[in-house]
Amino acid sequence: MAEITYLEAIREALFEEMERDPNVFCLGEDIGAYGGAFKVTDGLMATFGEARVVDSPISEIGIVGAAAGAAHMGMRPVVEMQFIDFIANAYDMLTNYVATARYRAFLPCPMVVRGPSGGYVRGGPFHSQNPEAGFIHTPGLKVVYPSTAADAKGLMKAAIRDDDCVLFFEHKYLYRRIKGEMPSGDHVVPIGKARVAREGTDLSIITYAATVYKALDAAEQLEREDGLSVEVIDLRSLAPLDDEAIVATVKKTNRVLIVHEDTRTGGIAGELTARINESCFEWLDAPVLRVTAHDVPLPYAPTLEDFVLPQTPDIVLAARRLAAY
Amino acid sequence: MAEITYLEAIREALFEEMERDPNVFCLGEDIGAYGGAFKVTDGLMATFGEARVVDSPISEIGIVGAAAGAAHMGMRPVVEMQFIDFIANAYDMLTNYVATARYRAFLPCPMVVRGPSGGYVRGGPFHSQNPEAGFIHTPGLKVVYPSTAADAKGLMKAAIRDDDCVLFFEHKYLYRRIKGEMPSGDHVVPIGKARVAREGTDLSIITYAATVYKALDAAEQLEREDGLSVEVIDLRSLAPLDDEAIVATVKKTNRVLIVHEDTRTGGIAGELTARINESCFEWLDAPVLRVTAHDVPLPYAPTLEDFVLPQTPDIVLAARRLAAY
Amino acid sequence: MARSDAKRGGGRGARTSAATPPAAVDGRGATTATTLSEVQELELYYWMRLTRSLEERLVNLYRQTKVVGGLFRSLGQEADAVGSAYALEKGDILSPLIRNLGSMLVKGATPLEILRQYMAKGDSPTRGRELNIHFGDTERGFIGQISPLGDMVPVMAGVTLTFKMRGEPRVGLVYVGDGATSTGAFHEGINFAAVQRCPLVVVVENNGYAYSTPTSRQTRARQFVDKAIGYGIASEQADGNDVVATYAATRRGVDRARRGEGVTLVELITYRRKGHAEHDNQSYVPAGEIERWERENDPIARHAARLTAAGVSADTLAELDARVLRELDEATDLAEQSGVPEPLDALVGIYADPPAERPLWFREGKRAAVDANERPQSWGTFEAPAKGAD
Amino acid sequence: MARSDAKRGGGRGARTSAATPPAAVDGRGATTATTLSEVQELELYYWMRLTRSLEERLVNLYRQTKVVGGLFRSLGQEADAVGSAYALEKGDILSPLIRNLGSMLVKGATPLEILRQYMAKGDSPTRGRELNIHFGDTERGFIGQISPLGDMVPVMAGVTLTFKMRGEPRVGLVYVGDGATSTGAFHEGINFAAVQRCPLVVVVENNGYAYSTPTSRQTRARQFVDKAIGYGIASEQADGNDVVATYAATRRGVDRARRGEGVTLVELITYRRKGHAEHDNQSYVPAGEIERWERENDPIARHAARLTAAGVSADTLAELDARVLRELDEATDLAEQSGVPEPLDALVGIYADPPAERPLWFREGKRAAVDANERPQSWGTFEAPAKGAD
Ligand SMILES: Cc1ncc(C[n+]2csc(CCOP(=O)(O)OP(=O)(O)O)c2C)c(N)n1
Ligand SMILES: Cc1ncc(C[n+]2csc(CCOP(=O)(O)OP(=O)(O)O)c2C)c(N)n1
Ligand SMILES: [Mg+2]
Ligand SMILES: [Mg+2]
Repeated sequence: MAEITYLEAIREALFEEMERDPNVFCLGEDIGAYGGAFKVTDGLMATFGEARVVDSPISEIGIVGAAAGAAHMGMRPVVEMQFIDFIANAYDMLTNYVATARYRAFLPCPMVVRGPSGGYVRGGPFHSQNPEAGFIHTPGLKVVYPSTAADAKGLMKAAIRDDDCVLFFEHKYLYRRIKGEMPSGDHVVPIGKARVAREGTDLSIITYAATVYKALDAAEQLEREDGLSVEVIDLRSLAPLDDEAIVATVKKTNRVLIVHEDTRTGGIAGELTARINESCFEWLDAPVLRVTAHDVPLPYAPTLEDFVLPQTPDIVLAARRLAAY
Repeated sequence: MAEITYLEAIREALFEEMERDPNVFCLGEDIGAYGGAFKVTDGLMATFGEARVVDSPISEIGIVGAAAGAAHMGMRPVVEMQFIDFIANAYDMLTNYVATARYRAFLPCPMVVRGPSGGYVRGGPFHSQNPEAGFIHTPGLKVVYPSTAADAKGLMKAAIRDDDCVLFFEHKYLYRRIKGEMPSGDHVVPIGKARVAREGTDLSIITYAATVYKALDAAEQLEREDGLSVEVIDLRSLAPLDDEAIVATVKKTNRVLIVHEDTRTGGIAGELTARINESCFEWLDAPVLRVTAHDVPLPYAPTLEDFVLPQTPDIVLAARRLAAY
Repeated sequence: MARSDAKRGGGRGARTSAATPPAAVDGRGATTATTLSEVQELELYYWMRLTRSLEERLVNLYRQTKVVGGLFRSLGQEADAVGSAYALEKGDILSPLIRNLGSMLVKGATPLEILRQYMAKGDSPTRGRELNIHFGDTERGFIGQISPLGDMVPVMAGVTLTFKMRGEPRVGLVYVGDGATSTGAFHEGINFAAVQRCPLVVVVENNGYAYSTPTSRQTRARQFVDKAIGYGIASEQADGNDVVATYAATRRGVDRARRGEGVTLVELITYRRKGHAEHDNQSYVPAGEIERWERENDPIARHAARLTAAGVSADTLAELDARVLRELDEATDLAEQSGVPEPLDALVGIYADPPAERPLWFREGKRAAVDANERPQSWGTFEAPAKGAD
Repeated sequence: MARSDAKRGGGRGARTSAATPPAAVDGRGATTATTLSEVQELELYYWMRLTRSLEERLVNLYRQTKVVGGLFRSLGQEADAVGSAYALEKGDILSPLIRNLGSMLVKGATPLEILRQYMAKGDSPTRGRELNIHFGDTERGFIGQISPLGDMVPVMAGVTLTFKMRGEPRVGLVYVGDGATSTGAFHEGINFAAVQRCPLVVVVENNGYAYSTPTSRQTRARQFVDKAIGYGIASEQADGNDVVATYAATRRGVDRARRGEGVTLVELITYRRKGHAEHDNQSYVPAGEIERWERENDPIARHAARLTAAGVSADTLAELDARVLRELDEATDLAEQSGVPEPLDALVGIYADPPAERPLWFREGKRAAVDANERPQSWGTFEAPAKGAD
């Protein structure tokens, strides 16, 4: 089977789900006639018509709210944030309205909010964000952030079929750089399950999205240069977290490095550390370390962005420190 | 000197700062003629006039943005969220505009966003929130959450004088229940400094806001019933965190329990655990544990609310477990 | 009009309908009548009276501290709530606000539900999870509000977008206060619905105040219908204290929506005679203002006068009043018998999957850490919590 | 009007003024002229020409991959940017958007700054932190935008509220696109300013599109000035491709604001001839539309024709054109010489206190983990990053 890109994999999932279920529809700014700022929804309007691929005004509160209303009525809307950074505008609607709908009012709210996320693309402070921390904090929301093309497709299908709201973060650096074969048939990746991206026995790197590749590169280098066997866990789902997979890798390697592209303070590494600490304290041979972005808005110039974001050498350095502990 | 309540202490700080600095002004819904939903700003309009105590339309984006603009021009606005829960509406304005202003544009943005926060008051899901986690995650913002009347006053003064944006969370349960004497003179409590609420040697409870009192009650009980000497740290500032004070207590007691009223996943306990883990791993005789709210929207009925939120017996139970570890 | 078929043709139908909410007919058969029969006008009277008496009952319970949290009144606004909701058909959906108890009753919410809800009972519609009248039922046709104002406008835009997508002849109605028109959510929602020509009626209840804030500090617009121009949509304006005028204005919007002609903004001019909630002493209201509205412009008194002038006997109205009280007595008795929610229910149904959260380890195996309403000793003298605003 | 005193009375003054931005006079002495002298009209020509040529220069640099990130054009909109900004006085503050390069130039931003900014140089106004024309200088009178659309409206409401509080005769001006009028921030900001009667002019640049979205999918309003009615504020509408008309309409709003009469919404009707950014191929634009605007309605050509008809010689204009190019050559040379930002500068100035963050431990002592633009091997074949939208 031919390989397709991460971006095409998302598009394929949208196509297949819209074909499968007439209740699925897309809503967003410039997603129809134009096919979206990154062309993720390219061709959808031509195939499914204007009624199911709705070009909206610039109104993130409006479209997230409208999606919720449609979801209550049995639809399964997929909302695009043109850049995920603008999800901040819908923070109230997502955390107060959508996340609580089932709990406080028994209203089903099956919807997906998706959008290009992440840095390494010289996008500056408002086109590079990783807003997951603000949402995994909210009970009622699910959050996924795939790193491979196959997971992008399989998780999108799972997200659309999920009976609750799923935030689907797409790493824009991976859009066209990552390719993969699509598993045949109805390929659905369950939400809440991590993936072992590389097996290892000496230490574990827990990460997700673009930094999975940095971790894999670091693992390669550490094997080559240090003879270290590094396990890499790709979380894929950030809410709910796959506690089983996390515990399994900690108990296996006894040393954990968490890597995320998000800023450090309040990033998801804290939650992971707390969970590991609570459940596997006795298995830890070293402190849980974290390699993250610096705590600054992400600057635009390449020298600055590269400095602020985590890089492979950082992971290598931290892993060595951890192995030597 | 006579004792005043936590609420009166905040009001006193507002009065004194408005008197001291003509650039300080208040902005919010129903804060003027009515004196605010909780009467925190009562009397301000009568004293300082309509121009400096501005009753606004119901527009959290609008008033936070306007405060930022005024702050750029040299003013020091203090914005009230009628309930802190509505800060979600201004999430974009705060995290994208305000937090980045100095960094990306060298624009000073000295402003305070304050409001009644927290539960234990049968306020239901939208009048009980503790939204700190979503903001400590954002570089460029400072966050304080006092538990005593004196700290409420001293931190409000520090917040108003700070040259950056400070989110000032006021625990509404404490408003009229907590009283204290005000230190004389110009009482300013520095941002970023924790407070030892109770000295102890066997284990540390790190907490803030209303649960400080639950922790103190638990400490009392543990001393009485178990002969345990429990140290209680009141963080007061959540961003920046007082790493020194945290490290000091961990190295002293070697056992840490973190207590917060916020929901568990993604709450600030994770960040604290990560920091303790990184800096004091060798000093830990037991895993860092956390007592938090359950991961649900906060329900309204007393039986439900009391079940969801952390209570003194929970702290006692967890501390015993920790001491016995 | 085709409403409440079952009861047509009988002068006492109104009271019958009052016992069980009117079984309104299928929207598809709806005519576009904006005039009402006597039976219907009696129904309006019944709903307004029920609204007011139910709130009075709640005030008693509140004073007995049986209400948990704040209490919100719609005194003097019963016509705007009831008349506008009455303009909808079965299958239509509305989203009420805190002053729309009457709208919910018209749509089939029962006094028993309301009482249980205010008392935070375990068998209340939200099982004690949400406050006061924050609940809904899409079957009966109302969706529960949340506190952040304006948020229901985008939501109802999505509800009605669905009606349009599916070609269903259903209509949505969303209420916003004068204050809530200042929110970004209102703006984004009404604009979205306008562009998409959703079958939506947006009712702006201009009751003069948002909490303590007079309308003049909320907008510089002369009137709220002016906002319709900026959205390129139709508008209606009516005396919100005239239940029939309210009905008719709303009905024109509803009919327009059902005809596929998009959004109508309906401004209903009324007055909030009580404070924002029971704790609010209305110190900010100019002297005499409330009394004038009470004296000259009570919506129930006005409607009663109209009915009397049209030949309805005082007995008929008195019977309706008595029936309302009987129903409320029954409902109150029942509601008081209900138990409080089981603590563990707090962990059920955040997601469809998993169906429940597990209790945290320090609670495992216990009903709750506290069975009584625990309070730290160190908190000092107890004062009752301030009843929060909505 | 009292603008650019220093250069009055000399036909060549325009070019002088062009070299150094006009030293506009104190706002307090401002008259309310809405007609312009020839010197001033030549200034307008200069600013428009500078805007266009600077963008053309940027296109060259973009093609040479010297621009980091996307490139945004205001081709065909130079009059709306320049004419409106020209209506302000020194001391007034505007907040530009992505099509308002011209407004910033009028307010004193230099081509060198713009070039450095687009090339993400270390000595650019934001030291490489922000994109393209996202920068400001309150001294010169412009505040840098952020990407989330509409956010600058509340901010400028606050800026102008301060002017009012202090009794300063200063005015603010904020731009929003047709698309940005759909945001909650726009709504809350303009409404707040209207209620507070802030000295603010809100310029809606209706250029027909928001990215690919035509105005008809953004609003159902017939025209954007209609929104002023809903906010109870004054409005002006002008042909945004006529620089003098744009100036005059904006000036009326500015004067109104300075007189203490509150907010004016100014709709400028124009057309975006290039895509949203350089990468956008405008496939969604009906055939011939762009060409027609180019042919019939180029703002620079129109203004040049007006000047010529008024007796300005072709030489005068050609000299201005040549001067623009000379200035741009100089600026480009300088900008290319600038270095990239020092990595450690990324950690400076998040707060006033502390003044800088410390590098994380895995970076401690190193200039940066990577000196080159590191790319994981596992990422496979390299493709240039998609140039993002704004
Ligand atoms: C976004 C938001 N901000 C503030 C509040 C607090 N609040 C609750 S009701 C209210 C006043 C509402 O006034 P209006 O919309 O006129 O409705 P009315 O109470 O008059 O029916 C306010 C400010 C809120 N619920 N939501
Ligand atoms: C809140 C928000 N949503 C989405 C975007 C992405 N975006 C950037 S520019 C743009 C179109 C803007 O159109 P308009 O306001 O008409 O301005 P123009 O580009 O035409 O000058 C969009 C959707 C954004 N910047 N901010
Ligand atoms: Mg009102
Ligand atoms: Mg536009």
